[in-house]
Amino acid sequence: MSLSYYLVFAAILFTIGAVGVLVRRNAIVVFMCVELMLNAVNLTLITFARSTGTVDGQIIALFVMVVAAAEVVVGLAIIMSIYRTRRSASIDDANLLKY
Amino acid sequence: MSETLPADGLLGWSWLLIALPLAGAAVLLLGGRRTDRWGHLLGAATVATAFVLAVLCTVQLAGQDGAPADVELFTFIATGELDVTAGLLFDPLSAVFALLITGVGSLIHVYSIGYMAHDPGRRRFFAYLNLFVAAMLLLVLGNSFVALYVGWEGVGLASYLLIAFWYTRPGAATAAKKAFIMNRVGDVGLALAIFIMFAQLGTTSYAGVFGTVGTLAGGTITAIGLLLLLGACGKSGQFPLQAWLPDAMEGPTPVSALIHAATMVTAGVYLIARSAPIYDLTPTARAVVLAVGALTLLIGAIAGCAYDDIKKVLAYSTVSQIGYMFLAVGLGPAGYVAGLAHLLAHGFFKAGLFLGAGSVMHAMRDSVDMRRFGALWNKLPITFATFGLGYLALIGFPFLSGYFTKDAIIEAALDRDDVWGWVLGGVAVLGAGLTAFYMTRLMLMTFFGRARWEEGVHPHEAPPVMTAPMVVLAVGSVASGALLVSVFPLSGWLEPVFGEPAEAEHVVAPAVIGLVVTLVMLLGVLAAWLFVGRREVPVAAPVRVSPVTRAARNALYADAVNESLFMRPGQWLTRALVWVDNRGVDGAVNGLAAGLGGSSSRLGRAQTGFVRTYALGMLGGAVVVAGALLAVTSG
Amino acid sequence: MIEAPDLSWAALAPLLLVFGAACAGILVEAFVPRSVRHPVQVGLALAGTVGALAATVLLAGTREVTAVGALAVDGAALLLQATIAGLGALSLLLFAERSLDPARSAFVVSAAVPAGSPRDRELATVPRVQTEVYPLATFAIGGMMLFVAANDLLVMFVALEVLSLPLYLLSGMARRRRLLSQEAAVKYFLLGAFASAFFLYGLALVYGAAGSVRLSEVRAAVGTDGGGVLLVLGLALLVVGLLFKASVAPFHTWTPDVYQGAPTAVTAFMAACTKVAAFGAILRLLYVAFGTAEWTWRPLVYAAAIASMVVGAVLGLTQTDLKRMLAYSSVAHAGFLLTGVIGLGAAGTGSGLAATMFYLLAYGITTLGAFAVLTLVRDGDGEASHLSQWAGLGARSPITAAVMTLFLLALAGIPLTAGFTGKFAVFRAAIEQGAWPLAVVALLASAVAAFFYLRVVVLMYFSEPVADGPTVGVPGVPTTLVLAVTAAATLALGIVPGAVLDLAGRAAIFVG
Amino acid sequence: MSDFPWLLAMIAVPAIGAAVVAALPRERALLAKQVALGVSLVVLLLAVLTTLAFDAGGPRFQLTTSVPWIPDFGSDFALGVDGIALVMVLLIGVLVPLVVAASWHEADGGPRPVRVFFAWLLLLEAMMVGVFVATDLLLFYVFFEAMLVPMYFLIGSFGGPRRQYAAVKFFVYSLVGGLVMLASVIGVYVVSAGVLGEGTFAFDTLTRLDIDPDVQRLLFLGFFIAFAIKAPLVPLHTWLPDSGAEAPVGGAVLLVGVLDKVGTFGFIRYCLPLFPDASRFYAPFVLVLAVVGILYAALLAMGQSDMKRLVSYTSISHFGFIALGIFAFTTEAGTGAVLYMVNHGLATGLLFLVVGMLIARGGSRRIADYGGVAAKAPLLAGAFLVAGLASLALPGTGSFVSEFLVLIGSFPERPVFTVLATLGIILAALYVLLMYQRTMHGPARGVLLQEDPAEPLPGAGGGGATATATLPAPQRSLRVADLGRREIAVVAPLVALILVLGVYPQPLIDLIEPAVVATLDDMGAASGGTDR
Repeated sequence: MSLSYYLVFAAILFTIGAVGVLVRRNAIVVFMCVELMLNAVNLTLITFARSTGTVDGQIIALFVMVVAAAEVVVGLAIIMSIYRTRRSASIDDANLLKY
Repeated sequence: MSETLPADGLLGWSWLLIALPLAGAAVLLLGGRRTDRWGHLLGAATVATAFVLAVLCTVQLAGQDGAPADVELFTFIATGELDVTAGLLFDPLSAVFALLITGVGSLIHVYSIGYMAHDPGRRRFFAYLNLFVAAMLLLVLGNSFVALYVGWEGVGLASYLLIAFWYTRPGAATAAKKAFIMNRVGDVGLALAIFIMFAQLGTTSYAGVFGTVGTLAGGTITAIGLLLLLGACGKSGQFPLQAWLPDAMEGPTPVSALIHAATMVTAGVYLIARSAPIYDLTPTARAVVLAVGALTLLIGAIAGCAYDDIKKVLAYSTVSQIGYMFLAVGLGPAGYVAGLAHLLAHGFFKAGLFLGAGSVMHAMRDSVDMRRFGALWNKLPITFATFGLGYLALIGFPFLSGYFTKDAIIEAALDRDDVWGWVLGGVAVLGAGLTAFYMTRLMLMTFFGRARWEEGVHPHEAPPVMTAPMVVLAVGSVASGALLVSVFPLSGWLEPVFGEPAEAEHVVAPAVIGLVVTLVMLLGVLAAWLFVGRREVPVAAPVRVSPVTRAARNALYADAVNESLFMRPGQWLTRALVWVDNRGVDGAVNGLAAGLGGSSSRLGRAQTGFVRTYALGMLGGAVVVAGALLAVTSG
Repeated sequence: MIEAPDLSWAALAPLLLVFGAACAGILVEAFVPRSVRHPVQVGLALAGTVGALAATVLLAGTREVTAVGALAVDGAALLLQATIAGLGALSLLLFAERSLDPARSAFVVSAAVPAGSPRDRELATVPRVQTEVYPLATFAIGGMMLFVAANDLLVMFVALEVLSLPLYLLSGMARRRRLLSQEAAVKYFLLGAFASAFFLYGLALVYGAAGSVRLSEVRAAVGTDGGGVLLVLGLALLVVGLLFKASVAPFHTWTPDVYQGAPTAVTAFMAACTKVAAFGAILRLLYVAFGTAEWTWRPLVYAAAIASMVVGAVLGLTQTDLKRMLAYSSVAHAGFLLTGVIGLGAAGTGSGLAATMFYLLAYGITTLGAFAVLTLVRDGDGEASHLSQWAGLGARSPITAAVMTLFLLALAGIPLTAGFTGKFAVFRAAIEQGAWPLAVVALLASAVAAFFYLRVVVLMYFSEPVADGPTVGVPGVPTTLVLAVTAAATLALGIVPGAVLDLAGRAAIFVG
Repeated sequence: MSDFPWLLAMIAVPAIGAAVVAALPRERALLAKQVALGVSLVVLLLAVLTTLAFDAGGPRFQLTTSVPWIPDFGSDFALGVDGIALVMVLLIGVLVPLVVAASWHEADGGPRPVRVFFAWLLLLEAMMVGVFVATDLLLFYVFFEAMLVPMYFLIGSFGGPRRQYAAVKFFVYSLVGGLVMLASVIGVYVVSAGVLGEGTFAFDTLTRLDIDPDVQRLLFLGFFIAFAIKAPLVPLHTWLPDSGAEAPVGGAVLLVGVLDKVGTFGFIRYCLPLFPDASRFYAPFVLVLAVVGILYAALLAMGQSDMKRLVSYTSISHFGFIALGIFAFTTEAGTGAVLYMVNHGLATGLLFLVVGMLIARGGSRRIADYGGVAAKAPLLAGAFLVAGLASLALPGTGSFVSEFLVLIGSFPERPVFTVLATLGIILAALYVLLMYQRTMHGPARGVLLQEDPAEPLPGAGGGGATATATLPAPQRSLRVADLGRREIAVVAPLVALILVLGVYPQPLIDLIEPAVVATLDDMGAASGGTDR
């Protein structure tokens, strides 16, 4: 079975993530959608590692996970702080800065 | 035109003619109040000295039997092919004018000492008067058209300053402006003529231009001639630019006498006479000169019949008389001398008349309304006598100056021996009749009849410092004609300039002409006596008058025409343009700025502050970028 | 059995110094008593950055690819690293300013405390300072320096994150107007993560097409024909990620909000250093990896440049907040920088690289200075950044106004300031490459932009002072130092730029 | 003598002077004024000495100094003067001290420190000298743009009520032009790099490369637009009336008298020799703008009710004459145009100064607020008249010579345009005499009848406002006093110069002509005026 399925699947995941970012209000969920996009990339990387027969892809995937973890830490910290202030995780409420 | 000699002897100093009055003006203007006490004396002295010098120069000129002297002074403008040297040309023609200007000028300076005695601005007055004399001498002595142009506008300035001498009177200020503007219109013509000369001949000096003008195409020469004529009309108050001259009477009377009767207004005649070599080559331009002269002659005479303002009447008389001179010089070689003779004679009697009018006003508390004069002949005997002689000279009373010079012109006109000759001659004769009419009317209203003075007016004769010049001028008006025509013939003197006077066989015998003209003149006098002298002169001008009179009173609607044709449209245009500039041109600029601001705030709306909007924008951007790249690479 | 990669430690010295300082900073947080923490942290961070600066100077002329080809240490990388280190050090000085804010620091004591809560209100006044910002900033600086030297998409990605994550946090740490600060942090974080996802996906596609993420090998795969859909798509997504960091329209939307919300010192840091890093990466990516097929992306950059200049200039016109206005100005300048990028000929020839690097330096210095002036003008609630508050400043404190005017004129590109030299350089490069229409648009855009810089000057000098105007704080040593250096440099680069231009010219080399 | 760096000195002295003045303590206002006056007089002296050191018969550019400036751009700090630049420098040298003296009380009592005004004035002088003596295109451009800043602050800080609007308009307008020009400057550089291999900004070198005509047309436009904005040609002129009206009188004098001349200077120094083909190609178009400008601006001048706006419009009309002379491509017209720049500087300078003095007395810029002033202040009226007559180019004033040269030189090449332009002299007489009559002649009106001078008039101009504020109490009481000693000292030299140049202009012509001939040779035009 062809690898392109994986690529297409990954692309679909990525798109879902992207759309999620656009449509969801809850900061946490939005952030999870970003994570989904990252993981779609991981899948792509693994697939390509397979197809090109190199290990770089898998190594990169590992890097990505580490970075993603770091991102989660930072991200949640920020989101928490604003949540505690505003008592709401809706990113649409954070709308003081505009125009 | 005979070859010029290097100026030696006194002629080498002829630049002093201009320098002296100029220095006088400078001293008086810069000296300020310190010079108030003796300023007028200095002013008169400089001009008198200039006169003496002019006489001496003329004598020397006569000594070298009229061979013109060229006085190179310094390089004025020299660049590229243009080379204008500031220099003077002292030849019989300019000599005549120099004598007239300085002679009449010094008389009028003397007169003014008395006339302006009580005016706080007397020093300023003499400064301006000196300035005028200097400019006028430059005009007639310059050796190139550029020098002439400089003097030309110089006298314009002096005239402006003197007309507006009593500048607190709105009338005077406006009249001065009007005079300057209408002169400028003429100056444009003069300037363009000079441009053509340079473009075609590469020079602007008299010698250069007259030497080579023959090589030009007829059309070009005609163009030059017509443009020069435009200039002449502006300066000499000829149709269509005559309207400023009567208004110029707002100036002090000596000014009217010197500038607006004797000298400046005749500059146009000088220009045409000076440019004889050009006009000789272009019959067309000459024809136009004739037409202008004839037309103005009538306009002036007709308007002169209707005014009650003594100075205005004299002014229109001047317009009309200069019309005679134009007519004369328009006739070409045959008429130059006649025209100039009339110019000189006119210089004497018209100046005299104005000074007389001044003395009358002096007596009548500066009133100029002839309807409030009358019966002054025994109150102002000297004025009456001198004025009377001037009057007789002007209307061409036999064997006084006007008689000779005017007849000469009519002769010359008839000598053309064609239908136009008869027309012009007829017009001239008719003019003579009208002249007689309005001048007689003036005499009657001023000196005879019942005294119609405003109460509290006690006429008294002017002081000798004023009457003396009047006497001299009166003598001149009586004698000059005979002198110039027979005793000391002008034609001979001007021969170096205009060449041998062609000995034309007369179509009509001069005696006959003299007789006819005299008869017509007597008719005019008679008419005047019938209309004015016989009956009582109403103190207020009658309102219900014939259309002819009304037209004459409005100087044939010259001002109305100017206003409706130029002034009002100009004002509308200006107002319209101001609007265009603010709303249109500037509006476009500000509009652009406003547009940017507007689009800025509109674009700013896109910056909603919602993360998800931004993300959408980024996604859209990403799609576009990817799409674009794919498009570029695939196609 | 894995053999250890060969590392040329010398070439890595700048990076090692900075990262070392950063890690040490964390230890300091843990072990050094609070009383002395601040000076130690500041000293440490400055030592790291200034040391890095010195190291790059010593390394000048090096041209090598090291760390198994992951890093390219060449003229461009060193010059940009030096720029980043220098500007970073100046920004750290702004961080360290203690005499302007009555509470001795512009940073919140404890970001965890909810804004507006009683505890927060009590903390807002205590003169405790919070020192985590220094290691964070140092990490960001390290990430940026790594970013411009990355010869490998993976390293580039890691560097991107290393420089971004601390910035996300820093922008949320304002002591005053915390709500704005937090909002800025959230927006920056979410959008940044979103953008890096794009970058990463692009990386994956490139890897799939080229079989490697090493720029040299990518170049080989690209060839001159663009090398197929995958590579092109990959390039597109990578570029998106980078343009986001460089705040190029249409990926600029975060910039105004974050610049306005973040603590001014942090904004200055972002505006100056992030730009440099992002453009360093863009240049390297486009010319080392995709330089052989420049025809593919040139139109794109062309369009992006115009969009940025127009959006930045036009939107800047109606801004009423100085920080926001400077944000749009930074968008516009991103456009001008892209003009310089266009100015690079095929495979990095031409004066474009040097011009762009010079412009980065000039812009960094100028904008840093401008933001530094901003920190001086304060009212009860932190910086008085609203335009109306600046009315008549010229009368009240002429020096401040004069310095600000200098920076504004430089940003507007008036001759005898660094801004003009930079503009001239990039436009020359662009026109040399035949892109004169772009140059003309750029010039008109800068004319429009000049209009809003002038508005500030007009306010400061030509309008009468407002009644309850802001106070102009007396800056402490650090800010004074920053202002002096930036002002002097702005003038020097305008009047006698010869030496620096020459340096940039010699440094304009890519290896790898 | 000529190895002394005269030109550099003329830039450095005022620049340093500006720094010194700016550094003086606020309360030493009088000292600031004295220093400024001294410095400007030193510059005048330098300018005169430079003229003596200049050999009219010698090579085109003299007293040259050149040091490498930005090697990377191929640009040198190269200075040098030809006759054209020299007369402009002389003009600057003459005008600035007079402006300083005339503006003695300009900034007194105002909200802004006096020293700032004079510091900007001196800095402006340095920039203006630089712009004329630069022989390196980039250096010229740098001065060209930098020059805006001092003028911007002079207008904005010390101007009339609408000064903010005027200042920004002035700056942005000029900046747009300048930036468009920058594109062309770089374009020229790139072209030169293409031809010579090594790009350069050296004027001499640039004039020698022959650029492809199509490229020329593009590059020409860049330069032309910038210069056409500077020396306002219709329709790019609308900034000048605002700036001229709102600027402090001294600033207005330098703005119209010198700063705008950079535009016409640019035409003849850069447009013609660098882009000969394009110049010829666009000449008809430029001449149309010039002639339209002459008539259009003159008519507008008549329609103005604000004296300073009126004078600004007259200048726009005069700039039309200058452009006409330059784009007629004849020695006579070109020389006349350059001479015109000088004479217009003196004449309009005087006009602005006198109008300023009148406004300082009346406190209003509106013509309608005056009338019959001549009776109260004969000297003022006299100076006003001289200025006006010079502005309408009456023979005897310098303006006549230049206007005459421009017209007579243009006529052989462009008769139609010249005839139309000549009509302008009628309009000139109209707008000058109308203003003179309304303000000076007639019965006392407006401010002369004002009982209490303290209370400001309706529509009182800022220049006037500050000035009336500055008049010491005794002077105030009689509102329209005649010229004081200081004012006479300002007016007299200008009047003298105008008259002298009207009678004996040849020395200046001898300075200017060689440079003009060289320019026309550079563009291979018929330098002989007419080809008969």
